[in-house]
Amino acid sequence: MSFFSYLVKRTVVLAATLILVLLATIMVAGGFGIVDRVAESAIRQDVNMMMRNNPNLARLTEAERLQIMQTLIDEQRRAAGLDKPFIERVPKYLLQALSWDFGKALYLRSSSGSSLVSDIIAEVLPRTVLLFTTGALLSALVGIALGLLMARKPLGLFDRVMTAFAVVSNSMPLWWVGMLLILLLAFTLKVLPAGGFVSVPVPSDPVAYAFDVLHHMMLPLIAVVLVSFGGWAYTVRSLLLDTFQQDFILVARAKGLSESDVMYRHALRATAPPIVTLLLLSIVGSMGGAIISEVVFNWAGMGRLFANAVSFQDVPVIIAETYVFSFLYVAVFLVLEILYGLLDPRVRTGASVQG
Amino acid sequence: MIQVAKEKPRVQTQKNRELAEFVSQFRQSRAGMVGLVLIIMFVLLSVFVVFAYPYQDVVKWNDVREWTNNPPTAPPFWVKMFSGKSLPETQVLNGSVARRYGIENIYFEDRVLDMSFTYDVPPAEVLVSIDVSFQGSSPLIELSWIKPSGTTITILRKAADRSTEGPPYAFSERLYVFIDQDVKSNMAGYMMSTYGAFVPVSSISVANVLFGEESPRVANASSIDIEKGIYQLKLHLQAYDPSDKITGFSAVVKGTVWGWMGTDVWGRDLLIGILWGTPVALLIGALTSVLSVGIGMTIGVVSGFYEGTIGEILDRTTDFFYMLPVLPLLIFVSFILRPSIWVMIPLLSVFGWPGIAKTARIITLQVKQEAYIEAARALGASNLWILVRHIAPQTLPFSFANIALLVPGYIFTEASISFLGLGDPVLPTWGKILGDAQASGATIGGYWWWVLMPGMMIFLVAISFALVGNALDRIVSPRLRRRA
Amino acid sequence: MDVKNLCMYYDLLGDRYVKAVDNVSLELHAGETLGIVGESGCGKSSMAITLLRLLPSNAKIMGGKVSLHGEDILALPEAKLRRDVRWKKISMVFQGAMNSFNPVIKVGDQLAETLLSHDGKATKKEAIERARELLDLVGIEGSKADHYPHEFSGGMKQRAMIAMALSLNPEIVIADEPTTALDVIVQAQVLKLLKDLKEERDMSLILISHDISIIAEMSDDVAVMYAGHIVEYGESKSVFLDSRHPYTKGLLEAVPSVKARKQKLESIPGAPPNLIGMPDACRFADRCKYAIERCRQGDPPLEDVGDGRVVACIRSKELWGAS
Amino acid sequence: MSSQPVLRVEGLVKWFDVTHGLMDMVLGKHIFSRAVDGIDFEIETGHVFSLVGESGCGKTTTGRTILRLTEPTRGKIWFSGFDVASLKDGKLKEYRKQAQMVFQDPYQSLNPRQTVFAGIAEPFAIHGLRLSSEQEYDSVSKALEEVQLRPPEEFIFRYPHELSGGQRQRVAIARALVLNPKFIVADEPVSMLDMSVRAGILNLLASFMKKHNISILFVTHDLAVARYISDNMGVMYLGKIVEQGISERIFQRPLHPYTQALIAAVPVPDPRHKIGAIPIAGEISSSINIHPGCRFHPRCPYAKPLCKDQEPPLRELERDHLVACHFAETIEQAPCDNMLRSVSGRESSE
Repeated sequence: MSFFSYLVKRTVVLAATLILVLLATIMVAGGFGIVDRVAESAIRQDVNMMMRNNPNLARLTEAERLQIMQTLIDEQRRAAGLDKPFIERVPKYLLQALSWDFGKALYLRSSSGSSLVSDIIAEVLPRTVLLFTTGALLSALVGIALGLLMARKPLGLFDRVMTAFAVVSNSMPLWWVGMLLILLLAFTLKVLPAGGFVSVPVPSDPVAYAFDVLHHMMLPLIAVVLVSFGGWAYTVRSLLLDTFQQDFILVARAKGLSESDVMYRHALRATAPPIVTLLLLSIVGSMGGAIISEVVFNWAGMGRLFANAVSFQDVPVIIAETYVFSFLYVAVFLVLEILYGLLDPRVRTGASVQG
Repeated sequence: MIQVAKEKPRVQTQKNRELAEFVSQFRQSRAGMVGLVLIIMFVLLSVFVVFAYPYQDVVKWNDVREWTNNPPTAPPFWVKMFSGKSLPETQVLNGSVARRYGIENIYFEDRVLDMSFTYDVPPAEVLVSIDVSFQGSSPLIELSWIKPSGTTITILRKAADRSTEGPPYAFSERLYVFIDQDVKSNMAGYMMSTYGAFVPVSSISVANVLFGEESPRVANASSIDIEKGIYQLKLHLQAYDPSDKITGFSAVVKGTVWGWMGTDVWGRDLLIGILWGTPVALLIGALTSVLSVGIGMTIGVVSGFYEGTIGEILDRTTDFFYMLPVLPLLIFVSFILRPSIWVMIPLLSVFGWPGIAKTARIITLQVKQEAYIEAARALGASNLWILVRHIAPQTLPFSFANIALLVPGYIFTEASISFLGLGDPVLPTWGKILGDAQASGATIGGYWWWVLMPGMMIFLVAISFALVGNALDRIVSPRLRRRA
Repeated sequence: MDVKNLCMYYDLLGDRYVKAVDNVSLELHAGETLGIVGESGCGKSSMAITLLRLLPSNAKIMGGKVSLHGEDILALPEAKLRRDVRWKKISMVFQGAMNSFNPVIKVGDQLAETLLSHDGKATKKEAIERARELLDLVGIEGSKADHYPHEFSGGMKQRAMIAMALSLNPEIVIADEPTTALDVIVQAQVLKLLKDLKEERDMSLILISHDISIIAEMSDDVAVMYAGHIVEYGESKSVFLDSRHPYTKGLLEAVPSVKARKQKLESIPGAPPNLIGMPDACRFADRCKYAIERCRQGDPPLEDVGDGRVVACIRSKELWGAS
Repeated sequence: MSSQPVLRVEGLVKWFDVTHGLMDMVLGKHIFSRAVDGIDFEIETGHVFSLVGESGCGKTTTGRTILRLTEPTRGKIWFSGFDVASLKDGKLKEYRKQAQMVFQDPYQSLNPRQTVFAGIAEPFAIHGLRLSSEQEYDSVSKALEEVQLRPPEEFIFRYPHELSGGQRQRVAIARALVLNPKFIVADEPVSMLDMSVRAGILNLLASFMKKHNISILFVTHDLAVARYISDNMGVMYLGKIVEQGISERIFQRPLHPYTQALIAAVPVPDPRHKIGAIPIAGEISSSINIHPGCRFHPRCPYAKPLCKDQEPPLRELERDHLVACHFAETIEQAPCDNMLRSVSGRESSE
């Protein structure tokens, strides 16, 4: 079945790409010696601490203490494999990353106190997914509805106004709109909390907790939808207008189908594949861009963790997050291929969808 | 009928006819023209800025000490129009005349600074700087504040202790009048002696006492009426050596509003930062998109034209870069390199070109199918000839539209990176200003101008390029999106 | 069906417009085939979509009546036209069969959809069953109903299109260039199918084509169109064997016949006219070898030249006399 | 054959590799579309040889392979004495000066961004003929004059979109002839033009043949056009020639069932002939899994068991009239009923 073989081929290509991306991240990080320098300073710190609170070393002379410290440091460096050149250690890092074992964070901790990077990420990832998937879905729904209306009367007043709004809203960075909304809604009108994921003290009962999170999510959600639904409406409208040029729309009208039948049963269904593609791309795209917005909204997700990791120079967390982002990207591309095949029969039984 | 004489057939007719047609089509789109006008304005602004504020001034932007004279977090002056009250502007007072006199072996010197203050609201801050030089024992200095009504309040009385080695000794004082503890206790003393009203030092508002109408409750009243008129600041020196003297006496009365774009928490004039942000944004936006369109087009066209192994390899590399998560990696690399803008530009375009390459490849594949390509081959044209003479001209107009369409994206990305403080360490950029604003809690603190102005500039530059890009795209792209 | 002085204009940017269908009158009798022949840009396809009022946004009906059994369908409100006339009384087979079917919906469903949208009581199962019968009728085995359009060959798609056109047993089928994209043998099969179905179901057929041979072999009456006008209209035998309009004569002299020995062909000089801002003169004058000054003074009306035939050429009687 | 043939094709084969299944690739099993499966023919100087057949029969591929626009899989292409099939760069470019092509789609065969002048003058630059702009201008005007685009000044600086279909095709012909080729492949040159304009282009090509002694390989699916213009003819089916010879002989006495069916299926501009029953059903099958034996047997009304096993060779039944059918003689004596009605009842001389 050529579609299945096509899928197998695509999965192999995507998996290879993912490993290449991971390799690139590690090389970039390791290549500049940052990883080694940071690891060595961590070791030196541990050894110092160990030496200081070890009573019986106090009596030794300065030179002897230094000598012992050096041996301890060398021992630890060998244990961590730092003595071997970086290139040899890349496979080890690669394998670790592939098995989601990103080692320990240097400074950052998960709310449960664990310093394991994978725990930290596991804690923050759902929050980002929650916010940006809901945001993207909402913008898509609003956008598709408006796009349909615009396509009904092309070049009509509503169409022109919405197109202008689409261009304007596309030219505004999400995080700036977020800052303005905080100023307006949180500072001036005091309607919504200025940021954060949940209020302190954390409500114990789950329903109250859910509502509290929703309450905190309102402001970022409004920002996300405000910035992207215009673009959605314009894209859907253009796709529909292209489909209207096709002959089968004329045939559908000639068959005496009502205008709404023509619109929903034929036009919308024929443009479903590209719309779904755009939806998935927008979800993963927005997550990639979430770093700054989460800082502005103080939304404790992947983005803010990344920003903190950058300011604290917590390299293991940075590498892990970059990898997770790439993993999400590639995973979405794969889901995309499968979905495209299901929605568009020509792909299911015909040639591949790429180019 | 075109009367064409036998002279050299003008090949240029083909070029400028095509150009004239292109320009007339572009002129029809009003939005496109608006965008173009905006861009021209921004370019002129950038040229003006580079000359008006040369590079050394800009370096001062990062040196906070330069801006101490400015009131911190002061909104722009035109806020007065909306607030209905007249708000004080910053005044710098100096040029006092020394009056010297001596009684037996004690030498005195007096200096007075005048200030007219007719606003409805006290200033944000008063900063007095005093410098004295003396030979032996430290002289006594006394700073007093004379209100229009004549009442005199002693703000400070202290001995000028030695702050440098060897005679002559020098003493310097930079007094933040509203927040200095000694001043506060003197104010409490004054309130007790004039009204017998005991006011705890912690709750005293020095501004109210110095500027408010005389009344026992003035010290900590929530709102006060200002005594309008000429105020005086008198510095009295009592020294024990004839050569002792006041070498410097000046004051800055910081207004509550400042300049066109207001100031940030360090008192920096946001106007300079925002103005200087324009050339940086344009430079980065334009150069990066030109670079990435250049790379993208070449790779896209070549991988589309040579469909064999070369095409396959190029296409796979395009896929690889296409699937990289742009922002995280960019931030990661900026974190390591701390790039100046000359490093940032190639860095940004490394992530930008795959999109272009993919579209260019599709266009090339389409053009390749056209019969006139095979006709050229039948005429004996080589691959290179076809690529240069037939494929490239077809894809060229497409690249112009895309150069404009890519600029907004790059400006956002650069702004995001400098928002996190990883951008160009020296040059002020809109992203950095917004980053500082976020870090100093401008959104929660209500410093709306600090957020609105730089963001508005990003928006304006972005939308101008978007408008031009859309207009170009509509002319160039074969399928007109908007049905005529 | 009786079409009287039908006019339909496309308006372009600015105040310019194209008179696509300009004062056309035709009659279609029960059980007969009316052939409409003309070159590209002569307005024959515009005619087809005007009859069913399937006009794009920039097209306007400027005048004329299309009466079906006496009732002017152009005056009908949209909803009534949609429910009672479109596909129920008049259906169409479109030119580009390639994408006349929605690519993401099964062919069977698209056939069934027509029945369901007009006949409220029918269930989905009955509609699908009816769809399979229709496909058998046109020589495609019923199981193909579950396949998608891209799995059909050119010929099969055209047959499926015909099946769809017959789904509500209409009185009239308009076929706009039904076989242009097909090979000669498949074309013959499809035309034969159309002819047989027309006779079995006693339908009337309007066949539109640029290929004069197809029109000759298929139609009872023929209308020759040029630049939005009908220039010659009558029985196909008299129009083809004893044509009385320079354009029809020119066409016949320009078209090679596979059955005829070597003959000298003579093409009509020039190219089809640009329809924007047509002058008030005979539109064929520039290309006509019989053109004289008077031809350029006014648009020649359709005159009766005997044996029920009309011709729009002021010199027709003079050159070829009334029959 | 009186004069020495300008082009002789021997055993020409062109297969396209259409393997796409993952499994096939992995196992190295290649699937081929056998577009041209071994054909031989000659064209004498100053003659038109037309290749006729339904779409997908390989006629266009033959034309493009002869001009080396696609690489032949096997076979020889003799062009005035040397084998063109294996020419390389310099030599190939030289061959390109003498063999040109006219394309089907007038709307696509001219670069929309080039004026008529630039389009016709381009071959000079390609072949490095350093002509001054005056010389270029003169030769382009002369070419336009020859294709009856008079006065040349009115057309020379026009863009393709400003010309009608017929005018564009004339510009394409002018471009093909500007290098004075000896041989032209015309691939369906008139099929996209209006009826009234077609004859003009056909007459133009005919006049060039006589004036410049050019020979033409005329590829078309329209038998009426083929009969009008060609001297010799080959009917192709699924990559093989099934009937070949002098055109008039084939039209008057079609021997192969497929040719008979083709001729019967073509409508005639005469109301007295009504569409008759078509003796063969179905459509041309795919050129990927071709059955052994005679390729036409699945659709042939006269198919016999022998046809399924053995591929009939092309044999000469009468002088200059070959046919690839085991039972050509018997068919002529006892054509099946509907074939009779559709073929013989048609002879009419106008």
